[in-house]
Order: sequence, then C-alpha cells, then structure tokens
Amino acid sequence: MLYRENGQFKSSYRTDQQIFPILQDRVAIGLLLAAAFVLVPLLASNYLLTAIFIPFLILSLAALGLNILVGYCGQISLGTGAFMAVGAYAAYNFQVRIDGMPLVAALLLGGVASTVVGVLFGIPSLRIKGLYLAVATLAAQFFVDWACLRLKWVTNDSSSGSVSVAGLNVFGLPLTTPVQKYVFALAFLAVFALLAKNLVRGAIGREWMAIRDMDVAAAVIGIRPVYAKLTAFAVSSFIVGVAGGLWGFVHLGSWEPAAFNIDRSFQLLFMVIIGGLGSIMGSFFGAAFIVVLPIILDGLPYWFGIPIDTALASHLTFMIFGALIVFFLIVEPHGIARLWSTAKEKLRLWPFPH
Amino acid sequence: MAFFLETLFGGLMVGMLYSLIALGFVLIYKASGVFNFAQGAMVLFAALAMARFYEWIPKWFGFDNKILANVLAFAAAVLVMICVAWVIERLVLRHLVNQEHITLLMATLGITYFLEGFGQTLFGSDIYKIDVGMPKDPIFVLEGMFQGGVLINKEDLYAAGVAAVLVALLALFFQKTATGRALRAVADDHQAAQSIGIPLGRIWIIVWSVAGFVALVAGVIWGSKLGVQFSLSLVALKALPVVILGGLTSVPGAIIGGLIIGMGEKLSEIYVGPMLGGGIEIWFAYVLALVFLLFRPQGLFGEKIIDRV
Amino acid sequence: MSPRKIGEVILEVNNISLAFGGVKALTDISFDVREHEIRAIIGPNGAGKSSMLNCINGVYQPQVGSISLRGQVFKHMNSRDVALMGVARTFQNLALFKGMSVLDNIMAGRNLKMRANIFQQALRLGAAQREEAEQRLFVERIVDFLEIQPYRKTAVGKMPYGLQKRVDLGRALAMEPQVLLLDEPMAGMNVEEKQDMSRFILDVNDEFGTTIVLIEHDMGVVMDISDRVVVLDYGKKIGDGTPIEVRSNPDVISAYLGTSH
Amino acid sequence: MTTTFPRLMLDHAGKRPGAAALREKEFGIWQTLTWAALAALVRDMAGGLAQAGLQRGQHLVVIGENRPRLYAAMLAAQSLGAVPVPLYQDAAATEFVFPITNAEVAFAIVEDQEQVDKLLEVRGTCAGLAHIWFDDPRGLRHYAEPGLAPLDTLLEAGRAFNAQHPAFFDAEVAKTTADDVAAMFFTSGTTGNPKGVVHTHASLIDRAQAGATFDKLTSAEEVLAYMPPAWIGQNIFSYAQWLVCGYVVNCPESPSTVAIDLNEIGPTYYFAPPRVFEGLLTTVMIRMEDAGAIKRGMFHHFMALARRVGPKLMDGKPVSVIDKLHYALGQLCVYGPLRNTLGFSRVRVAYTAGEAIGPDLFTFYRSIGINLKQLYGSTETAVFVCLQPDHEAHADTVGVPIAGVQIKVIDSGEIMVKSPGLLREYYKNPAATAEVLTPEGWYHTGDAGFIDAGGHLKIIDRAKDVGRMMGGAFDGAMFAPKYVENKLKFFPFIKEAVAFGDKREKVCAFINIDIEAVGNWAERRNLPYAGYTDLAQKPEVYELIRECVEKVNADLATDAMLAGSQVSRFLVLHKELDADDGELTRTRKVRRGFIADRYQVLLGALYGGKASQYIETAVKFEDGRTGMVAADLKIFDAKVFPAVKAAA
Repeated sequence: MLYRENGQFKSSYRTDQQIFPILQDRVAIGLLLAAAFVLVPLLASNYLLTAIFIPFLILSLAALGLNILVGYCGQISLGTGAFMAVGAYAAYNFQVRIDGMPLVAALLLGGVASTVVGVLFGIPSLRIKGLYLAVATLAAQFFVDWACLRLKWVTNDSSSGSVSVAGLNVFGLPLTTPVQKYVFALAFLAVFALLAKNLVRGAIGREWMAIRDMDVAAAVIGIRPVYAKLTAFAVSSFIVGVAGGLWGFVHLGSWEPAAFNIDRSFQLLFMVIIGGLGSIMGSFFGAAFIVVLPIILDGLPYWFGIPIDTALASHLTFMIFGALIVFFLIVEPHGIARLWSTAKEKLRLWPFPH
Repeated sequence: MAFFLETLFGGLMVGMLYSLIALGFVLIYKASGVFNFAQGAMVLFAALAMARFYEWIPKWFGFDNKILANVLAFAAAVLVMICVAWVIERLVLRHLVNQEHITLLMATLGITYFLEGFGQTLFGSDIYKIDVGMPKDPIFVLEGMFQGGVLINKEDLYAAGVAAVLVALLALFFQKTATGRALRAVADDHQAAQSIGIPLGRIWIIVWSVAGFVALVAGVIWGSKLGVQFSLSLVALKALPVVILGGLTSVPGAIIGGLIIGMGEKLSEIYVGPMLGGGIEIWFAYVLALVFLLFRPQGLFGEKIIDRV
Repeated sequence: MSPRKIGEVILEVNNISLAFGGVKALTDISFDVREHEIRAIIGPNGAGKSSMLNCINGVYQPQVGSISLRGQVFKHMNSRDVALMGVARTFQNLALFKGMSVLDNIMAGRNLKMRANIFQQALRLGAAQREEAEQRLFVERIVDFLEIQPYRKTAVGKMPYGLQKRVDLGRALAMEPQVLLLDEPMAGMNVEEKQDMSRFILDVNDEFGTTIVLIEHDMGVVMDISDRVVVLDYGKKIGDGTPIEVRSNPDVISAYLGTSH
Repeated sequence: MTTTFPRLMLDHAGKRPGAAALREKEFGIWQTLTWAALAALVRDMAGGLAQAGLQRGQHLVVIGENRPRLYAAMLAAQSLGAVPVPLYQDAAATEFVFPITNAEVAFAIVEDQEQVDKLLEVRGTCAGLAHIWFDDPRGLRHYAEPGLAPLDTLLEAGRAFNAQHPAFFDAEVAKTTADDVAAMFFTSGTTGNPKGVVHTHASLIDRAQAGATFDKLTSAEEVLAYMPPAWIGQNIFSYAQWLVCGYVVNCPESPSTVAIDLNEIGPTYYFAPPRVFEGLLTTVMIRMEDAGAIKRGMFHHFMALARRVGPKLMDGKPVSVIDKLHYALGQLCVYGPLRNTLGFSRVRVAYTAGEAIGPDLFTFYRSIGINLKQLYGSTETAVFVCLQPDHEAHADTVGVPIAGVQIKVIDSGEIMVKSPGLLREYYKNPAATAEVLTPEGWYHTGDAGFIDAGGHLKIIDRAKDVGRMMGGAFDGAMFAPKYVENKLKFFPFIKEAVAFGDKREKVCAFINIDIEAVGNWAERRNLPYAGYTDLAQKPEVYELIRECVEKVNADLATDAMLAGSQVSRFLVLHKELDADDGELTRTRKVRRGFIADRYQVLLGALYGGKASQYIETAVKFEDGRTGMVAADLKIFDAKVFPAVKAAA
C-alpha cells in the first residue's frame, strides 16, 4: 500500500543484491536507526532504558548469535547460556588481569574465548545429529556452570563465583549512565547485525542453510559439513560471547554464574523460536517479545487493580511462555518474522490479496 | 574397599532411578518420535499432585489413615497424569504429526515450562513431603567380608526394588500385550501403523499416560527421599545423558545406561571430584555420554541411522 | 546436425556390492561411462538404481568393489572429492534447499568456486562483493538456459513440481560438471514437462559436452535419448548395451513384464 | 524534416554518448546500452552487412521480439540506405513467403532458433534468401546451413571491414536523404496478399516529431517495448519517436515476464491496443474477487467514487472539496497502490489505438489517474493523424487533427487525410496505391465517420462495411457492423463478435465468449464445464450473452442513425476465432467475409429461423497439428427496441 516500486529497476547485481533492495525499506530502516540513536536516548526514562531497552538490545544480540546456529545452520543448542558465560568471564579476566585493556577489546576477546569453547563443543556435531547433539550441548552448559563456580581462577578467586566490574569507559568516555550504556550496546548490536546479515546472505550463509535444509544434497555439491557446522558454531558463539560480555559488563555490572544458567539458554532459544528461526529480524522480535512480555504480565494486575502475588505471577509467566512456544511451533513455525514478512508482502501487492 | 562398594551400591541405586526416568523418555520417543524434554516437569507435576492430594484427600473426606490416604492420593495422581497425557495429545501432538524431531523437542520445552508453571499454580510452590512409609534406617551387609560391613540405605534398596519391578513390568507390557505390539509398530513407522488401522492418537495417549505413571513413581521415590520441590524437575536433566548413552530407542539401553551413569557419577565424584574442586557429577555424566557418542553416535543400543536420498 | 563424438571411458564401476545390514542393495555391479555420452541406468523401482548413484557420490560406502573416475581408482568415494572432480547430481525426490530462493539454491551449487574468506564476507569487502556478482552472472545464465526467469526470487518450496526439478538440474549445472548424474529427472512429470526436461538434458549434453548418467524406471524416454543403457533388477545387472540391444534382451523383457511398467 | 534515423542516432551519440539508449533485461538485471555503444554496434553491423553485399535500396528482413540488436539491425540497414522490413515473429513460416519473395529479400537478421527454423523451412520457395544471421545461438550450434551465421560473426566481419574502410560508414549515412525509403511494413490486409507500405525517413520522422511535440515528450521518457516490432504502432513508439526524442526503450526479459518487467521499469510513456488494457482490467477484477470482504468493499466503494469524480479531475473540471478529499483518500488506499501494482505509477501519457475502446474500460483507467488517451491513424498514415489532447479524452471520439494534418469527409461518408506522414506507395502495387492515394495527395482512410461539434473526429465503421438494411422493420436503415461488434465486445464476457445484416431484413451475430471472464463467472456460480466449446453452449451462458446483446440494442435504439443495426438473433460459436485459422488478422481484426463463407450453414440457420444447428470445423493448433471441433449450436433471439426518434 505504501510501496511505489515502479521505476526501481536494477541495472547491476550489486544494487540487486543489497540488503534492502526497495527504496521505501531503506528509508524506513534509516528512520528507525535515527530514532534508536537519537530519539530514544532523548525521551526514554532511566527506568525504561535499564529495564527494557538495554536488556532488549543485549539479548537481541545473543539471540542473533543463536539464530545463526539454530535458525540458519539447523544445529540446535541448549547451551547458549554457557557461551554467554564464557564471554563474560573471559572478558572479565582480560579486564582485571591485563591493566589498560580497553573495554571493547576485552569484550571482543571474550567473544574469541567463547568461539574457542563453542567450536570445542561443536566438534561432536560432526558425528552426532539432531537430538543427540541437542543433549550434547547441555554438556557445555553444565560444564561451564560448574567451571565458573568451582574453578577459582575463572572468577579471580572470588568466593561464590560472583564478580563485578566498575568505572567502565570506552576510549576515555565514561560508560556509567543508562543512556551511555544504551548507546554503547546499540552500537554493538547495529554493527553485529550488519555483519551477521552479510554472512547469512553470502556464500557461507548458503552453506549453512544448505546443511540445514538437506545435508546429503549439500555434501554432494561439495559443501563440507565439518566446515559449515564449525563455522556456524564459531560465529554463533562469538556473537553470543560478546553478548555475554555486554550482559555482564553493561547490564549487570556484577554477576554470578547463575546469570548464565540453563534457564538463560532456554530463554534465548524461545526468543529465536518465537521471533523466527532463520531470520535476523526475527531475533529482534523474539527478544523484544520475551523482554517485554513478563513486564506486562507483572504490570497487568496492578493496572487492572487485581493484586496477585509475585510467585503466582511468575508461574503464570511460565505457563504463558510455554503455551506461546507450542502455539508458535504449531501455528507459525517461522515465528513473528514470518508474520512480519507476510504483512509486508500484502502491503506490496495491495489492494490485491496475492 | 568397603567404601568403594558403598559408593558403587549408592551409584547403582541412583542409577536405577535414572533408568526409571530415562525409561519415560524412551517410551515416548519410540512411540511418537518425540524427545520429551518435559519428562522432568512431569515428574515434578506428578510428585506435587501426589504430595498435595495426600494432604487434601483426608481433609476432604475427613478420615485419618496414612495408607488409604497414600493409595487414594496415588490413584488421583495417576488420573491427573492421564489427563495431562490426553491434553498433550489433543492440543500439541496431533498438530505436530510428522514434524522434524527438533520442532517436537522444542514443543516439549514449551510443555515443560507450562507444566512447571501450571503445577506450581495448582499445587503451590513450597517444599512438600511424601511419606509412603519407606524405612529410613540403614542396614549393613557383607559384614563377614569386611569389618564394619557395607552400609546400604534401606530406602534405596526398596526404591531400587520398585524401579526394577516397574522396568520388568514395562518390558513385559511391551513384549506381550497387544497394545505393546501396536506401540512397537508405531515406533517403527507411523504411516504404516496408521495404514493398518492402528489409531495413532490413542496409542500416544496411552504411551504418555504410561510415561506419566513412570514419572509419578520416580517422583514418589525421589520425593520421599528429598522432598517435593521445584528442583525435582531437574532430575530429568540428570537422566538425559542416560538416554543418550543407552540409545533413544532402547529400553535395555535406558536401564544399563542408567546404571553406568549412576555409578560413574558417584565414583567420579568421590575419586576424581576432589582433584577438580568437587561438584563434578553434574557435568561428568554428560561428558561421559558425549565422549561415548563420538565413538557410537547412535548410543549403546540405538539403531543405525541411514540417510535415504 | 553434426554427431557428437563419444570419447574415452571417464567413469568406471567395478564389481560394486552394497548391503544395509542383511539387505543386499547391489550385488557385483560393473559398467563404464564414456565421455560425452548419455548413459542410462534403468530398472524397476527398488532395483538399486539410486543406491548405485549414491555409491558414486560417496553418500553410501559399498562394502565390495571400486569406482574409477577419470583414471583414479577409489575404494570409497568422498562426496566433496567427487564434486571437485566434476561430478554433479540431481535427486529422485527433490533434495532442494527448501528454505532458499531459486537463485540461492543454484548459487549454492557454485560454492566450490567461492574464494572470499569469512571475514571478507562478513564485511562484504570488495572481493566478496565482486565474487557474489560474478557467480550471480553465471547462475543467471543457467536460469536463462532453464527458462525459469519469472521465478528466480521465489522460494523453491512454492514452485510447481516440474519447475523444482529444473532448479535441481540447475543446481547441478552450476558446478560446471563433466559428469552429470540424473536420478529419475522425469519422475512424476506430465508429458509436456517430460518433453521440456529431455530437451534440456539433450541441450546440456550438446552445448557443454557434459557426460550424462541417467536413471529412469520408465523405458520410453530413456530409449529415445540415451546412447547406452544398463539394466538393473533386484540389485543385479541384467543387461548392458545400446537401446536396441537392451530392448531385445530376454532378461530385460521378462523383468519389465514381471513388473507392471 | 531533413534528417534521417541514422543521423538522429549519431546526433544522440554525439551529444549524450553516456546516456542510456536501450535497456534489456537479461540475466536478471537491466543491461544498458548507451547511445555511444549503440552507434558503435550499428557501425559494426552496417560494415558487416555492406561486406556481405547489402546494397542501397535492397531489403533486410528483421524477425524477432524486441531485442536491442534487432533495433540496431534496422538502423544498420538504414545507414546503408537499405530498407529494413520487420515481420511478425509469431507468424507461421508460410506467411513469410510473400513478403520475402515480393521484396526480393536476400538478407535476414532474426532472433533465435525458432525464427531460423521457420526461415529454413521456406527457404526452398524463397531462393533469393542468401544470408540469415541469428542473435541467440542457443540450439543452433550444430546447424550447418549455407549462409546461416551468428550475429557475432557478422559484427566481427563488420569491425574488420570498418578498419579497412574507416570513412565508409559516415559516407553512407551522409548519402542517405530524408526522402529515401526508411522502412517497409507489411499490412496483413483483411483479404488477399499483404501489402508492403513504403515509408520514407521524412514521413516517419515528421509524424513522430508531431506526436512528440503534441505531448511534450522529452529524452527523459521510459518506454517498454513489448508489442511486435513489425507493427507500425510499436515501431513508431519504440523506434521513430525513440530516435526523435532520444528517450530510453526497455526490452522485456521474455514474453512470460512482461508484467514483472513493466512493474520494474514503470514506463512514463505507454502504448497498447485496447485488448491489452482489457486483459489487465479483467485480471484486476479477478484478483480482487479473492480479496477479503472488507478489502473488496473498500475497493468497490472507491472505484464507484473514481467513476464519478476521476474523469472530471482528469479533464480538469471543477470538483467539490469533499469529493477532492475523498478522492485523495482513495489515492492512498486504492488508486495509488493499484497503479503501482499495474506498473503505471509513473505513466505521464498512455495511448490506446488500433481499434475502438469500450467506454467503461477507458474511464476505468482515466478514473484511477492514468492519463489514457486515444489516437487515430494507420500504417499508411504513420500512425499520428488525430490525438486526444490532455483533459479532452472521450471514449467515443478519437481526438483532434494534429499539426500538419488536413481532414475532410467525402459524400460517401469516408474520411480523407492529407499529411506529411502518408505512405509513399504500396510496394510494387501501383493499382492498390492508386486506390488509396488521390493525385492531390489525399489518402482514403476507408473509415466512415465525422468531425463532431468539439472538433473531435468520431469513427463509425469501415466505410466499405457500412451497409443498408433491406426489408424488415428497419428497411433502408444504415448498418454499421463494426460499430455493433465493438459495442458487444465492450462487455468483458464477449471476446469477439461478428455481425451480419447488409442487404438483409435483420441483423444477426456470431459471439465468442471470453473464456477467462465467463469461466470465472461460471465458477462463482459453481457451474461445471469442460473446455470452451462446452461452456459456450451452456444455456446460462446464452442468457448472460442475451442480456449483453439486449443492452446494446437498447443503446443503439437511442441513436436514430444506427437503430437499424440492433441484433435480433445470435449464436455463440463453438470455437474461438483464431488468426491461425485465418478468421482474424494478425492484429486480431475479424475477417467478416471469410467467416461468412466458412460458416455458411450457421448464417443459414440464423436467418432460416432454426433453433439450433450442428457444425464441425477443422482447426489448426499452435504446434501446427490440425483437428476437428464439432458441436450442436443453440440460436437465441434478442429483444429489439423501436428507434427513439428524439435522439436524432
């Protein structure tokens, strides 16, 4: 309906292959970015930023990473929390053990560490498929949980495995107020989203999807399952690791292993399912959904003046999540992202139905 | 030596319980190709039901007889689990027929969350106790062989006994009864089973009910040991490596796997743990299973996977 | 029309036997394929035709026998090596990448030609960008060749069966194969689609001189377009030769009369 | 006008070498050919042709879809003073024989294997055809025919030739004058052999220029070339005016992707015969049928508004503010998106011509904000005779005479035209030339009509077809078959109609239903049918058609002059009239005489008052095979209304 595509013809493959081939989309995304970088910091209250926006951004990043593994390469992982943890604790160690280590570098190195672990636990995927692999990834989860709790050097000999960072700054600029943190996280997300998109629409992305959709055929056309799967694990756990670092450093400030336990892994998996497997955009939808929903569920009773105790509220949240997962798997296995793209198609074909 | 044996026995006992839960997984996987992550939640749900009915029923009917209360509560819990099975088949399974395993797995994750939430909303989220009157006092065996003998927890012995019996029953159920045979047919090939007129829906309800029953038994045993609380649903996570080790489709696999993991876990905890700072049993089982898989991707007794193109 | 010149033996299968557990899929199969020829493997359903191709592709590992490709002898084939040696393949029941568009499916067939490393791809630096464009051009030539221009950006799942078969062929062609293995390219097609497909197969063989190994269970089509035919039945070879020879072979006749075709 | 096409091309190449001249969608993107590149291409091709022996004044046949290199071929021929002769790419091989022999063609440049095969098929009878070059080598690799070669080899040769004779090309271009023959178009006349219409550079360029000035065309226009290049219309819009204005002509990827390509390009200047617009409208309506109730409601609501307000806005008449706002809302919800999905968002001027267009159809496009206009002209007049000025487009007239055109109506009611765009002659056919061209330079259009009060030309029918009723209620009244047929065809359900009545007591008609529209109509009434013939004979369908016929009669009755032409009996034909069976011309005009002979029995039955008639007919299928179609055709009567004298 809002689209006017006449005359938007492409006379080079470069323009035809760009991420947003349609002018109207480019405009929209431009506005969105502008709003995110300018309007939100200006208008949003500290509460909104810390309670919603920052968690949303960082979890989106993590979901993005997971989506590459599960959504694009079809290798299910129940150990995402672990990789976040590795990222966070590694970053922490780089930070405290090497003085003068810049924050960004620490975070990225955290990602690298997570990559290593990710690949390590990805190796079984070469022999093990589907469900067996899913369970195998749990090994990562529990091992890392344990390591962070029991191996003293990981937590720099802090008892209870809880650590904290303070006085963060990026290239000399302080990183203390919510707005600063928000912008910092947003910048990370924007860059990584772009890089990820480039990967999934490029050669490697096609290899991942080929493995996902029909691994035998993929092998026959010369794709190495080993390479495809391990790169997927590597890229995925790198992004997840960085997200973990951000979660610890930017969002929590001080944290303990529980922050990255198996529930986190499931939460991220749900984001990816609800948001949309195999869709960058979906990662954002999923994250937004799962970050905002509990807040609404907690809020609702009060807004309607029906007081229910927090325990019950949390149980209800559990139930609703569970129900939603099943609902999406049955009704729209491709999640919100698919709904979004269908809506978009309808707009393009308007007034015709199809 | 005596200590070693004690640990070993301890391990075997726990292992027997793992097998019990693993059995739930295998049953459902065989019949519906679903890797039922919700098994743990079902254990919690069943145990909660049992525990609470045990409190409520006497109040409702105003009698005070432990045995009767237990029996009724157990029966009620069984009914509840059957309903759960029925609802799951109605609302979930039949809508996901012939989906990929991964999708089904994720669906059961959803079910897990729902059951956990629902169970605690319904039955409350405190710690409850189940007392089916299992003796708590330890006994000593083989006193002749070692001085001091080997300490075994009677409760564990009973538990193991119950588990063993149940496993045996299930094995029989599978091999002998008509339903059992139908189940195996379904497990081998859904379409084929359907085409020869086996009602998938009913089969699934039965299997999930059986799984629910197994969960209940497991829940009762664990519950009476450690009390019924949320953490109970985590025992499922302990049972997963068992399934992997034994092979998703093999009943004996589940049992043997359970024992192996049970023992391995305890022994490692005692003999390896200290070197690593302890608490390793949580991941040891997994790593064990994982390493094992690398050499035998389909598990101990699982069938080999052939790619058809 | 000037006749194509059939060259030397390029692919040779020697005494291949393959079994799953107890089930024998192939028993002592041998045959050869000459350069530029169209070589058909026919036989009733379940004769082990697809298994034969799967052995050549390294999808299955035969227990006995060897395969020699362009002079090199292998006990086991490795899918990637086979691909690198210029053997492409289509599948009986469409093994397309359902989640991907027509272009991406065929592009995937170019993966062996892609050089840019993962970092260049992530940043879509010059190299990666250029490569994408170059390979796209090649893919577009195939799209043009197979006359599927109107569909290039639709998801393959949404396409009519006949056209999906073309995409499958396109993906194989994207590998610029010397040898093209076609597993029942005309299965489940109507007459018109079959005509198109055989035209494409002949064109491929003709324009690019591609050697073609063709599986079909219905004799009609095969006899028209193939140079030599191998006949399998219950995993055994029961005939080998020119269409005419094969047609007159008593075993073949009985096999085909025995099975309703 | 003193310039020629090659010179125009060279001017553009000189002034704006980098600007796009042609675009072709190939390999998924729009490959652009700049004026400079085009010039180079033409130069090479001309060189090659010259070396191959193409002489000044000789003919070069060009057959194929719209392809840049075929356009270049025409320019190349003209550069050498030779005459390009575009032929219809969808014609059967046998139809090539006459033009090729008639014009002693020795050279042909064609698109692909299909065309090559056809030419080789008739080569035996066309001895002169020495050279055939093809653009697309697909499937032709192993053809070993004398004189058959890919276009690339011709270009090679040309490059070599030009290298030796650098001055040759420009000299040849200079030699060509405006009054030399520029091109020849074969009109498949409704009877007899086709006639080669000879046009000079001057005639074509003058008309192209006149048209361009009339609509203020610039070099910024975008045009999509998808009609047969052999048709003068296509040739004027995507060749003559292209070179005059220097705008961009875009060639679709393949016939199957025209819709997509149209949408991508979004032409600013668009041209199509009514049947194309008709087809588009039908698909729009059918697609809307599937829409949800709300959306459909919205659509119909705003279309109703559009019918009421749209044309007024188009013609710049005053409209109430509320309507303006309401229409603006419609722009957002329906018209804008609709134009976009159709590919007309950017259209500034759109023309329809070739045959009369239905008022509903015409107003539909205008009401949603597409500046659709009619023009009047023919191959012989280089198209542009009358054009409708912006704001003055009516469905029933064809516009005002434009610059350089004189028009008069002679006693017989036939329209005479004098303009710089008239043909020079019919090739090797002085008799035919004399028939249409008076010594004073007036051209017999063969159309009957008159100039109305507003100075707009109104066409009634082909002059020779206008007849008189004899006996019956309307004895001696005027009978205008084409006029009636068109009125019938304006109903979406009627694809073709053939009316008879000259020297008869009443008018009867053959009807062809539109299988898509009627089929859809049937499905919505879940009325099962097996193919065209079956559907055509359904009583329900007959009733449907009867309604249409009676509406037409009622309408005719209001016009005293034409009241006599009301249709009193009709039947629905068992097969679709088809050019391959010679029932239609290549431009889909009905050959009334031919049809009358072919279906004698049916005519007999119609006038004999029978209620049904058995018939079987031989038909030719696209792949050349022939078969039989047989059916027992019903015949229905339709109500005839007394003439309303007042309306005279």
